[in-house]
Amino acid sequence: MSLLEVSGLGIAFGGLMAVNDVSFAVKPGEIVSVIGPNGAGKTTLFNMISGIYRPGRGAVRLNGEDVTGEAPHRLAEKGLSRTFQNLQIFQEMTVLDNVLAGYHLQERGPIWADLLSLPSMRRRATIARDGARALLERVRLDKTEGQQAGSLSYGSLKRLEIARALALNPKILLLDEPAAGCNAVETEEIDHLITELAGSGIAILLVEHDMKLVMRISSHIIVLDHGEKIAEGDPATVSRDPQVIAAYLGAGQEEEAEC
Amino acid sequence: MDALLQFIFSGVTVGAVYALVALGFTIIYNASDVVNFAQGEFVMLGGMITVFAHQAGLPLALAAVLAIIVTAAIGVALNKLAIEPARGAPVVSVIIITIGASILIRGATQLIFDKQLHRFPAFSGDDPIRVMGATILPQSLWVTGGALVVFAGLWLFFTRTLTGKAVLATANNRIAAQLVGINTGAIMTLSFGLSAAIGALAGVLITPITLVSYDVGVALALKGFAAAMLGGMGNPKGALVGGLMLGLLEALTAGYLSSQYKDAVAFIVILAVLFVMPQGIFGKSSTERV
Amino acid sequence: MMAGRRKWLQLGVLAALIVLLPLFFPSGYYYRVGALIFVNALSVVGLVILIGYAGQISLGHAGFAGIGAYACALAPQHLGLHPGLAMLLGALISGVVALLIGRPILRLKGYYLAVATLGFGILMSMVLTNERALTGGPDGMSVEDLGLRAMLRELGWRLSGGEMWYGVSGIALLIGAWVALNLLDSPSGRAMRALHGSEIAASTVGIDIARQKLRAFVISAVYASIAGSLLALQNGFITPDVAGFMHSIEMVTMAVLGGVGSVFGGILGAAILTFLPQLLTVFAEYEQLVLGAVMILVMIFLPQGLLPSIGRRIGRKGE
Amino acid sequence: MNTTINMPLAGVMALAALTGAAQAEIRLGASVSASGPAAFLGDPEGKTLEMMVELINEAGGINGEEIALTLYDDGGDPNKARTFATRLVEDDEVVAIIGGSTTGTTMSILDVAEDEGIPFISLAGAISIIDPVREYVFKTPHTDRMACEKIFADMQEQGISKIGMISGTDGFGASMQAQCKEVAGDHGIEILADETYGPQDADMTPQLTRIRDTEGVQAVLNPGFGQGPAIVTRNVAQLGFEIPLYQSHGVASNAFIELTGKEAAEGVRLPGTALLIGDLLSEDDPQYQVVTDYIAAYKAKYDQDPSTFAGYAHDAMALMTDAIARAGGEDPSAIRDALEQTSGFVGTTGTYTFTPEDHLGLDQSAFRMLEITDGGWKQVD
Repeated sequence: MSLLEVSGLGIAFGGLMAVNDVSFAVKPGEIVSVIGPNGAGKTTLFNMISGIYRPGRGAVRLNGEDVTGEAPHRLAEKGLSRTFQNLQIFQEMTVLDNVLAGYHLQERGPIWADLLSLPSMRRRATIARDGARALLERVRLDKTEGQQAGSLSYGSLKRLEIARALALNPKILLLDEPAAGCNAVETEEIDHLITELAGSGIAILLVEHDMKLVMRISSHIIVLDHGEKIAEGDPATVSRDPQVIAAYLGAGQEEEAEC
Repeated sequence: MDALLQFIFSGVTVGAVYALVALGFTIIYNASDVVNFAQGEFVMLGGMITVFAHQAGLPLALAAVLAIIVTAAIGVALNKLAIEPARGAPVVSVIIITIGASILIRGATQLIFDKQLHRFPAFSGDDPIRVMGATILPQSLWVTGGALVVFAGLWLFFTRTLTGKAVLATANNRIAAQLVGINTGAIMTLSFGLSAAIGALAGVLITPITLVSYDVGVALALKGFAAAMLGGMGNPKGALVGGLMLGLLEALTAGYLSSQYKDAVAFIVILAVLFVMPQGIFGKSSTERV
Repeated sequence: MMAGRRKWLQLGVLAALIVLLPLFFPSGYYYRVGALIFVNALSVVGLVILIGYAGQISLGHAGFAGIGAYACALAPQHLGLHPGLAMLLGALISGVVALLIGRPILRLKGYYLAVATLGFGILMSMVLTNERALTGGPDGMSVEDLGLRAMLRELGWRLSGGEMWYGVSGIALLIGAWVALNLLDSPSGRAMRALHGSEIAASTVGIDIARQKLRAFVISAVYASIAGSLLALQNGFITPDVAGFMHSIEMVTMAVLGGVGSVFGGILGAAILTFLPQLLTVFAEYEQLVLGAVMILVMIFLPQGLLPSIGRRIGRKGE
Repeated sequence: MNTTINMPLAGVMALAALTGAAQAEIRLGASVSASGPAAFLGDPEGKTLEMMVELINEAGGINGEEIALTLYDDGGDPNKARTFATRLVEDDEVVAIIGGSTTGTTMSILDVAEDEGIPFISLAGAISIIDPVREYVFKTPHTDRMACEKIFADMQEQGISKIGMISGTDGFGASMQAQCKEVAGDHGIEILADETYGPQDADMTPQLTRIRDTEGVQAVLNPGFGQGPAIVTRNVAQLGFEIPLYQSHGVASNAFIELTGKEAAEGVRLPGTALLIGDLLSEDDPQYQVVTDYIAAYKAKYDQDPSTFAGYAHDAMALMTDAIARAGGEDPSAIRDALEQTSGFVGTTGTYTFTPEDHLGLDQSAFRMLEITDGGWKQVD
């Protein structure tokens, strides 16, 4: 059964359809990529799935349950986690605290326990801290845990955001351009990380401009243009689709060269 | 029936006072996203300087012009000395700066002038105009007219002039504005000068009705701020409508319900409006981009 | 547990200051100033949680101080409650009021939140001013004695009123600071700071933003309420000024001036702004002038507030 | 940390040492509301106290000792007033306190004065300050109740029995409103309309329209101070009221006529003190000397007319120095005793006679009913 099921999703901004009638599904362990030229509506689609925008029409189902228009924190409780294209880091907090924020659902408890620093709170916090440190190690940020997040480099922040998203222990992870602005080595690392996560049974929904990366790791690709789905299928099928080549791939390869 | 008309006259008079103060907020807010809590002090300065210049022998009109010019200069100085050096500070710090400026201006006024109440004569005498059993003072018409003229001027400024659009562009994105060749420093100077001048003009117009002393600014700023938020901060139309609504609400509550809780009713309505329209009546709703 | 040790060290320094400062007091009047500083600092610590942690502004918190103060004045008179219990009742009422109004108010952002909280504060002070039959109106009303001084005397501990309130307020501040520091390093505190940083990111990691804002609002309201109660009990007399707009502004100014991001910054701000007017009485004419100039200069040159900016400067030199 | 806290402390001590350097002086303390919403009261009060101390010291002080006055501005905030009272007693070591421009600040100060046994003369109106009598607390202004009674007596004489009230919600207005309502019945006065306005309101025509439209109202009474009464008076003229307007002693000053304008103020009645009609007093009036001397001195120094409130401060200082002279020392309780024995002391407000049961010592005769005629004052009783 599909973990995430999107059907007929659409939204309009000021009369303009930003996304129109998009449907697809993601199964556990699958890596599904959404590609398309700039302004095709990829991020808007992500925002609707993760509850930041309320969809104008259509439905989002998570594990068979209709979650259309639910608040992001409710979706997080149901196992959906995401990263952002233009980084949403808690700049003033330390690197460790950023990841700990991802542990919120696991470490939260009654407010008086927090106010009085009761042992039950400290126990929960210790477990979260150990988990957060392990995650930081996994994305090779363990040396920086005490630094203010705002002082990290762009690539490090990207990894930090992934670590924070993983802290939720998600069933499905939405990654919005995780490799943007990364050098070849870093891109390769992210490549490995994503494959590994999918291997552990997490469903991955990916927006990415790096076509090599997309073609290499995706099990399924959805192509958007002007808010509409123009093609889908496995990498080989999609890359041969003439409509896709016309709308996108030409432009995409140039961009890739810049990256 | 003539009672209702009287309440409306009162509401329009008071509302126009609030609207004038609220209009002063809009320019600085539009240029810099700063709500200048010293705006009430500009109004006070307009009244006080006119009073003392008039006492010193200047004709009233000349005294008023002098007051507006001096206050505009103080506005520019406030920007140069306190707001510009704090560029990039968090919003709450800027709020504290403008509150500090308002305390400072009050302290200086009380030293330079005095702590007494003052008034100068109404422009067109004190003979009330009668309309169907209700009365209104000629000065109320001056205030209302002043509010309308300032509103129309601002509206034209923001929609029809390049400078006005440059102000809006500066608020929207300072760096982008600089890139397209807007001198954002000059825009800020202009905004503060203009806001202060509008505040001073308000002070000149309302002093014959409300009287003036060194400490009238706080209450005026408070009501003007509330009016501007009710209408939607930054929008001249919002300032005008918010001010008039607030004034009418107070007058009608005082007339028909209870004068004791008229301010309470006004604030309850403001809260209620904001719950339904979190950006005020004419405020733009914004979608956050991520 | 680095954070834990740091917390106790900070609290230890604060406690030592509170205990040792009286050794340098030239007269009993300084106990009064000290007690005022502690009471103000207590409400400011509440604002540090709201503004500094959760990033929400309030220009109406004096309204909660008013609830706390008048609870101490009214409950003993009408309900026969002990003034100490009245303080708890006031805190409870403040918390419930904050809970009720917080939900709709906290949906607003920035200046709109500012004007809504301002409206609440003004409504509170208006009720206290207008309900003369109950509150004595603008003339105020007297507050029953706590009876603590008499109790201590029976135990053989003779303290002046000033000394006792210095002690009581000092202990209250220590407890308040301890609780705030606990919160800072707890899941809720992290959630509040996270939503301050980015509401969208916070919600996508599962933080219920509305709920966390509300928590910060309620907690800070309780702080303000208890501070208001302590002030009422200490003064033995209370007027609606305690709930007034100027008091709200004063509280926010103290918090921001000292450094709203940290508990001790807030305490420093309260200390300075409580003590400065006492220092300036010699130049009473210039008091407002100097106060305004200090506010502007600190915000220009130390926009993060005194303590964090000084701390950063020292830190930089150390490196 | 220690040093930063100690530095201001050291500064204060140095300053205290400077002011307290001279020997053989009598330390008096005062806390008035020279700024803030009650500055109308406190500003002239503070000026008067400073001026009088100067004059007394020039004239050789009290029994050869100079007065050292420590004057604080509490801004009308009771919390500050209590701090300053503590400071005056504990730090400045004064032997007596004058001040408390408002009822709120007075209540804060009197607590400290009673606790420490320091004589205190308040400048505020409320009756609760001296009723019940507190050992160390006196006051110079009439109570608001006396003003109400004076007004109601005049109304009775004019055959007025039904009135409308419009009161400020500031401390002064609210207190007088309450006390007038209490005593109205005693004078056969019925209050048919009871309206209020905020201290910073710009227009009161809605409230006044309500009063006008209330059947049977024969006069309007406006307890309040500051700009409110001036706006009320102008609004009354605007609405063309044909019934008399009574103001309170809260606006008894020439400035009120200026602010209101001659035409609008014409015919307004209010209870005032001799201070207001100094130039109308006959030379054999018992208050003639003290009133004209004070007005002359105040005008010479500040180029303004002293207000009724300034007169309260004058009388408080005069009563206090008189008591100190008679007590022959600086013992606070001796000064208190001397104060309580004050008898037939002529001040600007009236003639004071304190007794153990009466710490106000004024009677109704101190008030004079005045009417504004041709932009000036006329005594009508």
